[in-house]
Amino acid sequence: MVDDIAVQALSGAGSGMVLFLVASGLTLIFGTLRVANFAHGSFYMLGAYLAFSVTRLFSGQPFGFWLALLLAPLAVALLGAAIQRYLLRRIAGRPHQYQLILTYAVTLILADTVKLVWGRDNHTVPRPEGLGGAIDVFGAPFPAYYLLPVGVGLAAAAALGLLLARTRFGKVVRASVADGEMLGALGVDVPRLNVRVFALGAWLAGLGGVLAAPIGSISPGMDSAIVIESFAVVIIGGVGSVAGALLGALFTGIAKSIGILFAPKLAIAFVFLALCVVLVVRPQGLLGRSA
Amino acid sequence: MNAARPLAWPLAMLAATACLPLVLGESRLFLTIDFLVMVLLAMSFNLLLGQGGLLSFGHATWYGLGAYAVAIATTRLGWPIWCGMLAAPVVAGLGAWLVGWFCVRAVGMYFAMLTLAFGQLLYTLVLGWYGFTGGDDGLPVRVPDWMLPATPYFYFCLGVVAVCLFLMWRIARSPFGMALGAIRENRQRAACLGLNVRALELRLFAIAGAFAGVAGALRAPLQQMAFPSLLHWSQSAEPVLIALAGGTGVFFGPVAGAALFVFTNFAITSHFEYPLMVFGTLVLAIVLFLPGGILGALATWRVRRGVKSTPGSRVKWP
Amino acid sequence: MLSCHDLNARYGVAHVLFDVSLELRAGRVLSLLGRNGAGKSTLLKTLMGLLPAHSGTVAFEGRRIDGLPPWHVARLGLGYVPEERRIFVDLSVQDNIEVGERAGSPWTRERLYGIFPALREFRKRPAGLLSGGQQQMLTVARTLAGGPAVLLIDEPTEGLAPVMVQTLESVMAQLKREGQTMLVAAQDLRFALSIADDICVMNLGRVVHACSGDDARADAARLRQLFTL
Amino acid sequence: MNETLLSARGIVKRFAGFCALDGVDLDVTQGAIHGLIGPNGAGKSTFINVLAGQLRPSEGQIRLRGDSLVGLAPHEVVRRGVARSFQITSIFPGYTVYQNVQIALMAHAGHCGHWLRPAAPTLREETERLLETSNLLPDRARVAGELAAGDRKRLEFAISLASQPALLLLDEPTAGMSPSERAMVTETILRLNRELGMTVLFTEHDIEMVFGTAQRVTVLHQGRKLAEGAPRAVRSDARVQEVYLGGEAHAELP
Amino acid sequence: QQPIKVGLTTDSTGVAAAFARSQINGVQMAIDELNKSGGVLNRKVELITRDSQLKPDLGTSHTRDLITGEKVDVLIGPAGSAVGITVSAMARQYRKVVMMTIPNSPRITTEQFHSYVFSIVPSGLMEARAMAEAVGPRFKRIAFIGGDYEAAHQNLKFFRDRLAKVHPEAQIVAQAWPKLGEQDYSSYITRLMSAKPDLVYSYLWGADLVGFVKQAKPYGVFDKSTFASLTYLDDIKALGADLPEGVIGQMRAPFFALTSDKARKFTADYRARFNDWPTDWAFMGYEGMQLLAAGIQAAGSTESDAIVKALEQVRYEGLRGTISLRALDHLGNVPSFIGTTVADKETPFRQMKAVQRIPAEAIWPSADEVARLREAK
Ligand SMILES: Nc1ncnc2c1ncn2[C@@H]1O[C@H](COP(=O)(O)OP(=O)(O)OP(=O)(O)O)[C@@H](O)[C@H]1O
Ligand SMILES: Nc1ncnc2c1ncn2[C@@H]1O[C@H](COP(=O)(O)OP(=O)(O)OP(=O)(O)O)[C@@H](O)[C@H]1O
Ligand SMILES: [Mg+2]
Ligand SMILES: [Mg+2]
Repeated sequence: MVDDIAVQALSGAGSGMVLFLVASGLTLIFGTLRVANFAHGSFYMLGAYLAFSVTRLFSGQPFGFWLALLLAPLAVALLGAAIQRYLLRRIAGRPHQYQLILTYAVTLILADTVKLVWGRDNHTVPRPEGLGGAIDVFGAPFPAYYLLPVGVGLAAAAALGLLLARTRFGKVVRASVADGEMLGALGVDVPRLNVRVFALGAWLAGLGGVLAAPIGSISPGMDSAIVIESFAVVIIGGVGSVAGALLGALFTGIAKSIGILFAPKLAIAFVFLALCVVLVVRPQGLLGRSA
Repeated sequence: MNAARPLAWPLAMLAATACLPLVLGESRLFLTIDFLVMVLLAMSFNLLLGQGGLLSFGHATWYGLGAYAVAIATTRLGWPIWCGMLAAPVVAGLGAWLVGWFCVRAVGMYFAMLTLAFGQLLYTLVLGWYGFTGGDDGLPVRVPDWMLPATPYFYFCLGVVAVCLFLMWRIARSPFGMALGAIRENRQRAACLGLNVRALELRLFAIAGAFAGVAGALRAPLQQMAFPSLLHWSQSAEPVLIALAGGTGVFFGPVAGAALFVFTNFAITSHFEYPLMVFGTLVLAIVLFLPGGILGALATWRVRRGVKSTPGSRVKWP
Repeated sequence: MLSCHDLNARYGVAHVLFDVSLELRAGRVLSLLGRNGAGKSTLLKTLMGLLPAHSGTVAFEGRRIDGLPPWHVARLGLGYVPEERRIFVDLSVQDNIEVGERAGSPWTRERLYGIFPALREFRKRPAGLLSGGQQQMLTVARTLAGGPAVLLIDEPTEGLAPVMVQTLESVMAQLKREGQTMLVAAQDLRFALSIADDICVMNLGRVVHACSGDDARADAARLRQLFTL
Repeated sequence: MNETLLSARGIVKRFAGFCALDGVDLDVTQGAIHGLIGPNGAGKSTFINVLAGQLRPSEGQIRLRGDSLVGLAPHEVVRRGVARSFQITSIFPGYTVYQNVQIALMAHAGHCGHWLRPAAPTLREETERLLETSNLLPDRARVAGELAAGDRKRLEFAISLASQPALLLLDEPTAGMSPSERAMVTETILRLNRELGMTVLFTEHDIEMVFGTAQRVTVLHQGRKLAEGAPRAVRSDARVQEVYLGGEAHAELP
Repeated sequence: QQPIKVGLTTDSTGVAAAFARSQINGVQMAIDELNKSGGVLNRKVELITRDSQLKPDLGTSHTRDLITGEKVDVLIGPAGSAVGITVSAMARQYRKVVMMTIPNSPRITTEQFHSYVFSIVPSGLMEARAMAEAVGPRFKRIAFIGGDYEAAHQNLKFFRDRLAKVHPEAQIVAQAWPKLGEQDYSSYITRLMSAKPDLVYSYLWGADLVGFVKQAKPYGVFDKSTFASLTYLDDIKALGADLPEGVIGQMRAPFFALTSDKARKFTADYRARFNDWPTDWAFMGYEGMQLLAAGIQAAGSTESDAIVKALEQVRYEGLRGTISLRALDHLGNVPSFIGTTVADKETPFRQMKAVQRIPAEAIWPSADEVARLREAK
């Protein structure tokens, strides 16, 4: 039983990490630009679809997936930058619900674009060579591939944390959370900063998408499922807190997979249950600051 | 102040709508009923957002509960449909009151996500309780014969929606509505005036939930079924979209939004192979080019021409 | 050095500045006086580009800067200390200053801490937790850190304890001695007079009186009268 | 007249390891105008926040006419007769000046539960009277968020008065005002105190205003009470001069 | 002469989008063939499609508009089951014949049956029994995984009932109910495998099945046990070589196993026209349309009650064999196909060998059962 729990926890951590990558980008955009970016799920989906195209283009080549890992998030980041620059910037001063609606509209458009380009069928991306099999954990098989998202996720968490806490870029980003206009009056090109932050957030979502691609299937509906879960994770962790997103993603991932052992009926709504419990006890999220 | 004046336009619209059965065919009339139901749902949502500054992502929960109240009353309990219709706002309002008790403890996006989460939990419950709710295959609604043809049901809906809208209008202009506006504007200050912020918000949440329940009750006989999808978060996104497209700062804004949503979405899904792309582009255009929504843009335009604006209509992100 | 000509500004439909012209010469301190709602803050915001000029021009060192975004204006050498304390609440005091820093500024962090010892003491604390007066000091320090050629200060002494007012006054006096060009909006007549090379009085969005500091000091009674208009 | 209206005992407020208030005792006498001064960061606003229920004290007891206020929510504190204004002006920016005052009056009169009766005619006379007393009548139709800083402050003051509090807490009521307005606010405070017997506890950095208005002055420093007494005595206190007044400039008597 | 209008409300948006696409293709092919051979009752046939986006309320509006606005003569079914039920309700209200070609909720032909609804899809009940017949006798420890929705729960119930008859010693040793659209199955897989099953039986499809199969591989699901599942062609195609050989698959109309001339011709035509392999949905859409046409032809009019009478009599030589619709519940006597996956050089995806054709008569509900199910509501 204890072994079961350990293995479940480990696989929960694996999927939690993909969720974390997406949620960290979301929390960054949300916390910094105050944009509840609904299109974040679409970025994730695009990352996955682009990974599909790149690996297919180089099918048979061992480096196909790794190339996708490099290129697809960059492409998604560019798209994010364009959306920020040409759409969101135009409505910057308006109540934030409008930004939510705008990104929702982008989601709709991207959803059909994906169907137009890649069709309505499901697709799959093969796992990269060497990571297709299983490794032995506590005497039970564990998919080797999961080590990749876990590793990348932890690295991204550490890098983001350092970036925000230590670098000037990070400090400027946090300053713009408090008062973007004032930051501009201090000589910081805030519009450009916003584009960069948005692109970084989109890049993380794209990365999550690429890493998720070999796990399951790539399908037109994969955007909305992840975006709601990531919003939940962001809120559980506390808006704007990368560490909170990590905690929230791992918490929901692990709790869900262990929960399946004991209360399988609840698994379907586990993220929401966790959200309710956390917010009722701590209305500002696990690591959020109270208003 | 003449109370009739601000209602002149809405009354004229109401009268015009009442004449529609004379000119519209059955199909269009049904579509107009869809529109009326959406108006009620979106208006009840905007009571929360426009008046109280409460952005709920789970508003469809109460809509769905209203529909299920009718379905359960008629199918499971064998009651006549009007009992179900009367029960709907009570059930939805009570549900909203219970859930709201937890939700009003959080603010802003936290509140929004909490409503979404509770909504999804109730959705899961409805989805999973096959024996009682029929699960994802839905629960039939026993509809009396007079409700089936378009015209009588249209007038029934028009009457109910008009009464509800009038009540909402009164609420928005009451001291209660004004207090909620004050909370929306400045929560901390409102508390320091002696307003019990949470209690007032909770009351508004329950009232809005009850109105959404009425909308759900009107919806159920239309498709003769209640479905879990009525409670799903994607259904909750619709009133948000409608209210914002129409203009949250204007009391009747959601009416314009609902017209856009129901009629154009119907047309788009009838004629385009990639409807989401068309609809998304349309929404994008509205957001970019009509700040404040359709009616909001109209109001701004009138201000530009020197007509006085209504104060207190600005909506702040909570 | 910095001048504006026939400047008009509006908030939405409300017309607030009417044909304001003034000139600030290098190395001098201009005190902008005026009662509540006279438009002092609005003028500073318009100069800074935070509020678009409706008509009229703003020029800095011979170059037109109206229409430029605030960050661009700031990089050209205008520093702005706002009326409300708009510190970055989540950042530590030190990080607030760091965000304002720009290469080539004569104001090192040490030098700033020397003037505002309280900031040194709390440099690790999130700035949002400072008291009002501490925050006010931080805003001045943060703007100075960018080494602006012209400093626009909006009511610097508001909400400060007398000791702090004295400190701030001596800082500004020191800045003045070092040749810092400044535009100071103030309601505090005594303070404004003590520091000004030039005086400009605003009322209802218009410049109603302009004179040199010496004239004003000589005829303080007239100024007082204008001021309570 | 000498009865104690509010008594705070041993108030301690700690923020994550930092002690903003460190055992403050304060009595406010019924009918008094009580000034609270101290250097920036002394804990004045924190103290006001604790009294008004915005913050919960880490330790200590607050009694209003003997009833404990500790643990009450802000709206409950107001209902017991303690109103406040904020250091950073806090009004309803989207409402007109008239509506700002009206909602404050309605909140006090308990009308805010009525949800089907029109608000517009409610308490019209009272609203206009209060606008009149605060000199806001000419601005009544303006949207409050568009007022200049000083006018906003005045509006905030009017809002605080709406509940006819037994004890009014004012956090820097005249900051950012021109001398004439400052005089007006001072005058209003004195009149309220004189005519209605309203008790006022206020913080302020304008020395003339403090020593000209207050009947009793308490000086806070680093979260502790440094001095307390009649204005004249406090003003000549050497420690107060050192940490707050700074040098000789302000110490001379008027 | 007025054309005969056929209304198709389907779900081109959402998880069933791919199904809807091939359904439309299949229906359209039938219509084109009919029109080429002179139409029905000498009238052209015209198709009007609508997208209900998998939303029952939108489906209702569209169906209602098709009937009252476009004045269609007959309806052909949607994709999703929930929308199917509302479409059926509209058909009842307006007395229009509707042919279901994708939704297979047993409710459509039992509880919510009315005389205007027809179905040529093996119902959920039939498929569950077919699976029990085919695999039941060979396995003892069976682990079940299905999406957490009613069809899957019903499937397990019906499967169990039949299993008890064909192999009383067999037992369901573990169950897992991931939500529809679940991305991550690892926790469910470890849970299933810890019960040491010799058969893992899934009622997953679409993206869910694809995700499950990919994730199940490293856990040795296909080595340590046999895997049986619904395997729609869409999913077989998506999985490609990721679908192991030796999986027991259940299909509704596998083109590689339908070898009659008619079926081969359909496959060839479809490939030529759409550059794709015809899925189960294309077959059934085609047959559904042909059946409707046959009904109208036999009735000699587009009057609904006449069509109903005619359809109850029609014997249509279809792609899956001869189809007739029994009067009892208007269910077509359509078989279920169960085979084992193998690699095939002809296609980039798996095909199936030894495909068993389980006839409707062996698995559909008896008149008694239907009566009982209708009572149960
Ligand atoms: N955001 C705004 N929207 C509309 N009008 C505004 C806004 N801010 C200020 N005003 C108006 O502009 C005028 C000038 O205001 P401003 O703040 O510039 O005055 P000020 O001289 O700085 O006064 P104070 O000394 O009180 O700060 C005032 O009449 C005020 O009502
Ligand atoms: N929420 C908080 N968390 C941590 N520290 C706080 C918090 N609020 C205030 N402080 C600290 O408590 C001390 C007292 O602050 P307070 O605002 O009460 O000062 P004040 O006397 O009102 O000063 P001023 O005259 O400048 O307004 C300050 O050092 C401040 O940094
Ligand atoms: Mg000002
Ligand atoms: Mg203070």
